[in-house]
Amino acid sequence: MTDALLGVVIAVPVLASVVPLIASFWRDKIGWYVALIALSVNAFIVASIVRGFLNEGRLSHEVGGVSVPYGIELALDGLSVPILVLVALVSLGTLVYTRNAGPRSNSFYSGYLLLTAGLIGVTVTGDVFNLYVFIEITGLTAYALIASGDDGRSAYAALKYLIAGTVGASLYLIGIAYAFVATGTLNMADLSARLAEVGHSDTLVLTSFAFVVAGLGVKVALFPLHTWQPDAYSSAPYGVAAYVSALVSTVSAYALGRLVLTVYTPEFLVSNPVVSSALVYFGALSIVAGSVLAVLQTDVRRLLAYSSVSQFGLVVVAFGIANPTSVFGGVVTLFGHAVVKGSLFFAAGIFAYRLGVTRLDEYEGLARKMPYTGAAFAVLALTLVGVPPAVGFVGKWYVALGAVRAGETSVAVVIFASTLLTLMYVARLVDRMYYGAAGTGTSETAVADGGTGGVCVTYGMVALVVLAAIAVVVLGPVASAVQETLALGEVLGT
Amino acid sequence: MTGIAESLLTQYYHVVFVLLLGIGVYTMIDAKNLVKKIIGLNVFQVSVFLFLVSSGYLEGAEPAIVKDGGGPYVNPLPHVLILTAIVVGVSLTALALALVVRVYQEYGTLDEEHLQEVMSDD
Amino acid sequence: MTATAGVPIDLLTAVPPAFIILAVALVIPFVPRRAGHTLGFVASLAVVPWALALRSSPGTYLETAFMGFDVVLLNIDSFSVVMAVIFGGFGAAAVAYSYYVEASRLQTAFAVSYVGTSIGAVLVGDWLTLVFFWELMAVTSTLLVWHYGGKAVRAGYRYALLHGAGGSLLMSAVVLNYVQRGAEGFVFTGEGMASGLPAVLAALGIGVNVGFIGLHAWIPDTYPRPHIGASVFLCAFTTKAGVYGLYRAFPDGNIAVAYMGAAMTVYGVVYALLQTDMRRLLSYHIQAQVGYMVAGIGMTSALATAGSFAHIFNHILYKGLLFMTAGVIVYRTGENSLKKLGGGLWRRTPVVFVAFTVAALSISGFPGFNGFVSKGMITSAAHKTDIYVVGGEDVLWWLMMVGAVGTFMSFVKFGYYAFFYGSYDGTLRDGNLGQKIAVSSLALACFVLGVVPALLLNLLPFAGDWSYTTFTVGHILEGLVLAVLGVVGFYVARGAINRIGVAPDVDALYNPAVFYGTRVTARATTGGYAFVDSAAVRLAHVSAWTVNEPRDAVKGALPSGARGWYDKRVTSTPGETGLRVGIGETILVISLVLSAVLFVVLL
Amino acid sequence: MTEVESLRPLAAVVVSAVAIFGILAAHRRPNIREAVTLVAAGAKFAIVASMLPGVLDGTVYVTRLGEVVAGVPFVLRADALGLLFALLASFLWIPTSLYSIGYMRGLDEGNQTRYFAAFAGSLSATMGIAFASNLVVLFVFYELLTVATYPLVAHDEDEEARAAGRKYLTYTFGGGVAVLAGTVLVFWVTGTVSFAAGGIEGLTTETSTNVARLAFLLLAGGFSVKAAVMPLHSWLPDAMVAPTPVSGLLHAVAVVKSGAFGVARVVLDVFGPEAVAEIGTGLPLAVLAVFTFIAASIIALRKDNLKRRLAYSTIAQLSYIVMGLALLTPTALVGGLLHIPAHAFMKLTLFFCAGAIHVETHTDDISKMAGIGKRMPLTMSAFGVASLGMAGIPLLAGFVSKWYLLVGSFDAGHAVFAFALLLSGVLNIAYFWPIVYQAFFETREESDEKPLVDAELGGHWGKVPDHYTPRVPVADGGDADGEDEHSDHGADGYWADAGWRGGETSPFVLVPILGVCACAVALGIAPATVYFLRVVRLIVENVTGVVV
Repeated sequence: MTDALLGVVIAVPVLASVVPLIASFWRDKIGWYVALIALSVNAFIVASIVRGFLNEGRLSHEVGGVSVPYGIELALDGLSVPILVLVALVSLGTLVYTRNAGPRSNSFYSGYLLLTAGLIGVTVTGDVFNLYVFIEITGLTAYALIASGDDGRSAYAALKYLIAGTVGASLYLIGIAYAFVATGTLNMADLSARLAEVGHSDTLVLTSFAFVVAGLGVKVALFPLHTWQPDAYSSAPYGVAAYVSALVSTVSAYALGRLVLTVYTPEFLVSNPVVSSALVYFGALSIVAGSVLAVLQTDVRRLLAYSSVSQFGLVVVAFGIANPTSVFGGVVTLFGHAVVKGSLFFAAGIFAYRLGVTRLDEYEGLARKMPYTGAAFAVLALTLVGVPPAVGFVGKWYVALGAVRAGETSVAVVIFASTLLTLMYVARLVDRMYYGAAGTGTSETAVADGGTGGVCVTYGMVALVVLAAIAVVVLGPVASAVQETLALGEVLGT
Repeated sequence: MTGIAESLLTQYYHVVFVLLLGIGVYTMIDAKNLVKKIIGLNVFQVSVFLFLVSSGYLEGAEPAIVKDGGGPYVNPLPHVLILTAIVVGVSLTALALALVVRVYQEYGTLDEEHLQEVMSDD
Repeated sequence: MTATAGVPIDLLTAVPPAFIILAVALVIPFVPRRAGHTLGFVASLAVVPWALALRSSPGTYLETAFMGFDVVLLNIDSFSVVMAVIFGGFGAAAVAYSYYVEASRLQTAFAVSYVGTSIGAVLVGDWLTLVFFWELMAVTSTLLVWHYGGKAVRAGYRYALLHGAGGSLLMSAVVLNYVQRGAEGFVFTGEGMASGLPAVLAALGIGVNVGFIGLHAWIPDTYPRPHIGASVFLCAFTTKAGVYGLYRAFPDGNIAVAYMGAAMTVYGVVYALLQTDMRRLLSYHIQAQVGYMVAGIGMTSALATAGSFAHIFNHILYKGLLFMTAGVIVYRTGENSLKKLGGGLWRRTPVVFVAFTVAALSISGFPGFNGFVSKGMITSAAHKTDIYVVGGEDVLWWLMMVGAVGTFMSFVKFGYYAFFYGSYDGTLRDGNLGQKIAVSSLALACFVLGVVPALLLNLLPFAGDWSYTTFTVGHILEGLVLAVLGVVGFYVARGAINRIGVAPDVDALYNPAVFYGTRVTARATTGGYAFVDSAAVRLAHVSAWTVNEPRDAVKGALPSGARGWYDKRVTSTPGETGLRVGIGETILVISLVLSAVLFVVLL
Repeated sequence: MTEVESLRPLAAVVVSAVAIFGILAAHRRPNIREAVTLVAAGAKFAIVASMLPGVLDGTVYVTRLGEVVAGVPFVLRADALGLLFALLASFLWIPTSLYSIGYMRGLDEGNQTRYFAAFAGSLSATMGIAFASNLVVLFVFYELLTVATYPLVAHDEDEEARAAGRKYLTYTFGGGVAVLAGTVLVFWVTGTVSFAAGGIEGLTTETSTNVARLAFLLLAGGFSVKAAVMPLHSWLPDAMVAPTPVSGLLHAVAVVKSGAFGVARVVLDVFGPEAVAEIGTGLPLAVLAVFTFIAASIIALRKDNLKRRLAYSTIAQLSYIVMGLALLTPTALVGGLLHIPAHAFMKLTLFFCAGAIHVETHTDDISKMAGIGKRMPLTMSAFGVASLGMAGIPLLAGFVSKWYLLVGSFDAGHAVFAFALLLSGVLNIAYFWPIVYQAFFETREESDEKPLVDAELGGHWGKVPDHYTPRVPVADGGDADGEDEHSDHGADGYWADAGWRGGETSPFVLVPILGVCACAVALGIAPATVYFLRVVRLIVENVTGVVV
């Protein structure tokens, strides 16, 4: 039975995460192999799950056989499939990178596996409280991994992230509490039905919605709730930053989408136009503010972080518009952004390790020193702008199309305008890399601080980035091909 | 279902919840000391737990230890959930404190403003 | 069918003469000077017998298609033959002349190509090709002017601009005619331009070439400036080709055109009288004389039209001769101004003097010289008609009479100052042999055609539709009266003329107008779009600045009050822009947002 | 019209993209590198040309590559209009490559590898634009073209170049965004964005006129940025900091014409002439175009820097095309489309000449070129011929297209457009001929300031302007190291007499100049036998059904 695998796919990394800790008594540096095995296995499971989905459509599994709505349901539908695949892929890809870039300790890999488990859990759970738990697991491990950076900044950043994140999660909890009060159930499918009964304009329902959005907004790092994010990304080890930036916010955004679209459902938004447009403009604000702030940055990692803020704004807009087109655009954007942003961090890491450059002005003439990584970086960055046919464009296209269809022309305008804003900071990066006077790149300092911890850049790492760069370009056309298979229409119940 | 909303507002523990929530948030915002912030965080979480537990409570009902002739029972689900939540909360607090320790080792201060200034130098 | 000469037609019409001459022009710069000039001479002269041979077999040859339009590269009728004969013949003479005034190979090359394009223009059978040669004529003549360098360059520039405009107008007329009439409005069918806008455009466009009043200023502006050899070419072709074109556009005449012509005769001579520069004076006479031709075209009578073509023929001869003689004087004395000349040249340069006299008498229409014949035809066509009458008097005729008198006066002036008044000090030789031959041969031509008009009259179009006896008492009397009036008039008006001096012409008006006009427009437009550009540029700059100086950018965005606080914050928080917030602030923001969301949702 | 599955459109796009790798690989061996470029150029042209006969017989070559996004196939489609543009660009790439060799080596520029690579890249993008089968694909390559040309604009890497580059990006991406927005609108209305001769079905009927207008505004406006229609043109003069071959092929042909081409697609294949007439957006566009070419010509009068003057001339000429398209009458369309190749040949010649002058004498200002005809007779002759063509003098490429434009504007019943055209023809004479006569008929000490540049009316005759006096070898236009391997001047500051045997500059430079110039003449003498006119007629026939 395929759907039982929904449980397994969470269980495997959880169990595996214990192994390195125990193994530490005998030998260290074993975590990587454990993770590799576990995640490869997971990848296969995911593959078969996806096959199952393709054959049978929506899958679900009642944990411990306790029947829904009392028991916990794990479910998989068109909205979550891409995310699941994404997690499986990225978690493996990151391993390739951290093989050398580290951290190499066993404890790191236990955390890594646990985080993966949390992410998968968020993706496949069909129960709002269970979702909270997985979010917290994700958060918990994410804080820990971020703190694995070797300086105090990372600790402080992690702490900031922790407090903000916890508050966010708690707000979410309050949200579902109100929903529970209103309906007395926690199962998503059931809940959405009951909420409809209660009435979408009921005070409790609205309140719960408010708390949920605000809470998850923190996790997704929407402007102005993003303040933890740049610090976290910029102080974590590159591998971690890549992983976190690629997935943690992504699944949170997914969770937001999941609740807004399948729990509160588009009808809710329709019946509360103020709320829905508020949500959309919340996202739009994030798009603009994120880009503007990104322009102001001088540190590459912070710049990338802020660009995430903008990108997730786009996703939220897509979910807020809540017609199949825009939602599909949102999913594509989620997926694409994860790959792009992760790979960008990888590339930034390669630069840092090889040349010790982390600031924009140090990127002068970088492309000449490292042509392949440089080129890949450029491609990925331009994908961010939405230069077609890469995946970034496809996402934008569908969101914009959805916006126009929904009559949200002003939002469409924002989306197009944001392209230019994005261009501003990307062009600036690429311009530096290709036209900056070469040599100012501080290869000396690289030697001085041993290229940030003496990590030697392997071909694998470079290959990974280049591969990703190619992938995001290919992904564009592919993405649009799967629109039908995801059958988002029925997910939205339209 | 608005009836529930009204009854909610009439129920005092809801007020307590809001009160605790406020205290927690205020502490997190205002307290300079990182440890105090974490305490604030705890208070904040506790308020949430309280709210959830209380939401399952029924006037004059017994705990859900089922025996014949018993009842009515309070809804047991929230308690179960909150147990999980508390566990999560505890582990979070532990991690937070660990981080605080590292911050202190690094910068020798727990006062946030001072900390910021220190960090602004490097 | 075969031509009179027994040469098969299709051989003669195998290739338009214009092409041959142009080919020759291409060769000239690369061969020795003497050889080159000889080539040019022969090629040009060959057109005369060629045209005469074809005269007996009119029709259209070399019909091809260009851009999907039927074009006729060769069109033989009585009009084009006359033009070809005179253009070819005079071209040859001019080439010979310029050989003897040390024209450079390149200049002659330009000149010959100018001749070629002119001959091409008068031999084609459709408007499109006509426009082709028309424009090329402008180009080649411009080059001819430019070649002399110096002041000629800018004059040539103005010349080019004006002719560019003229050509464009003509082209627009042709296009519009085509649009209105379709393909048949395209080949010369003897209908001319469709009335209305096409006609007006055509008149204006051609008017530039023939020097309508107001459009004429390029003539005196350009022709005096280049090399004396070049002037000889210039004076002959452009304007006459214009007259020919005018006929093609208005085969049935046009009263407005007629009056314009008459007015030109007067306007031309008045300004001519005031000139002191020899070639400039002659240039104004071109306008005056062309006036007669234009009037002739404008009048709807076969005689008038024939007269115009006769006048074209004669005028080219004597005006060419005048420019040659003037050229010789300039060549010898290096002086352009009549006043500075010193005068009294007649005994030093007898040949030139004689030639000049012949030419002067011809242009003034003195009986026994060729001008008398053709001018007589036109005037008599205007006389005693009931068409061109205002207030009981035939105005056209009177105007032309006034013009005639003025002509006499101004040539009396020219001759008087050049050859008699005072005495030339210093040595001065007559023109060299070649020049003598050139001028005397032309002088002879003027004289012969004056005495035996039939030679020319048989050549003219509409033969049979008109009859004109040159030497009637009335005509001769008229000529003599005009002459007397002219001489007397000069002695009377002499003082006045000197007092008035050289009056400014219309170009003194429109040159600055155009010049400052464009300059103002340019400034205006630049200013106009500047704001868009500056916006874009500012955007680019601001973004660049924001990117490079984020702190200042943020500070700039803040209200002035908050800036001090901002500076403090920048120093007290990590990061350069002071935008990083601590934990406390983070929570604050979160709670604010939460309350905001609640507010929105619950209201 | 029969569709034929073929890889040729794709091949035409890909070949130069592949060449990029070759160029990069051979970066240490310039000769091989340039060889790669030339081979690629030849191959590309061969491929494109191989489709010409078929297309003339009404065949359309199509390469299908799946979908960009649902409902928007990624298809390359070589129809007549696309082929017109592709043929032009690919053909002109050959002489330009030769010229680039001469130019870049003549100045021993840096970054030649990047230069040639980017050049190949932009040509790929251009082909893509030409063969794009729908708005999205067009947009894709349109943006790629911008990206690919940016390195060329910013080639010098100095502040000016980078500023120009920034401006270039700001303008063109802005336009791109507008295009994308318009595309979305079109897709929203019709559910397709694929070009259809005569317009997409129901674009104006399915929706309110204002939406259609908005779409047209966005699309035409967006493309007009690259077509440099005022007031969106000012990136173009600044982009002249790029090396001259770039200004030549890209900023007189490929890039700017991609804008004009885009407008053509919008008018012919997205909306269709009838629809455009129906929503009444043609006339305003035409008026804007007229304003542009008059104003640009007048401004050109006052530019002393040769390349800038050429740039403004380009702006003007591009608006001929736009006007022709906006007038919507068959003849006007023919004129406008035919002006794409016509202008390309002439303007490329002019730019090549400007570049040759720069390479040989480091002279950029017209006011310093008095008598330069002596130093570079062939070059300046070519310049003269081309400038005549610009003025629409018969027997040159410019005349034919201008003729059709005139007929078209009269057909459209707007005589005023015809007069505007003629006026601008005169203006062309006004701003080109001073260069010619100054080059040939004036000498350094006997040259007046050109009044319309900055002097008084009629100029100061014979006064030697200041900038001639100080340094005698003005020819070296102030390059400090005063390299004299090319003796631009005889003993006393005159231009050396280079003679007419081509000793004036490297054959790499000279041959392309004369070749392209010859083409311009050929296009004027026998427009029908040079294929462009036939292709253009075919296009218009397909769209309007009228045989011109």
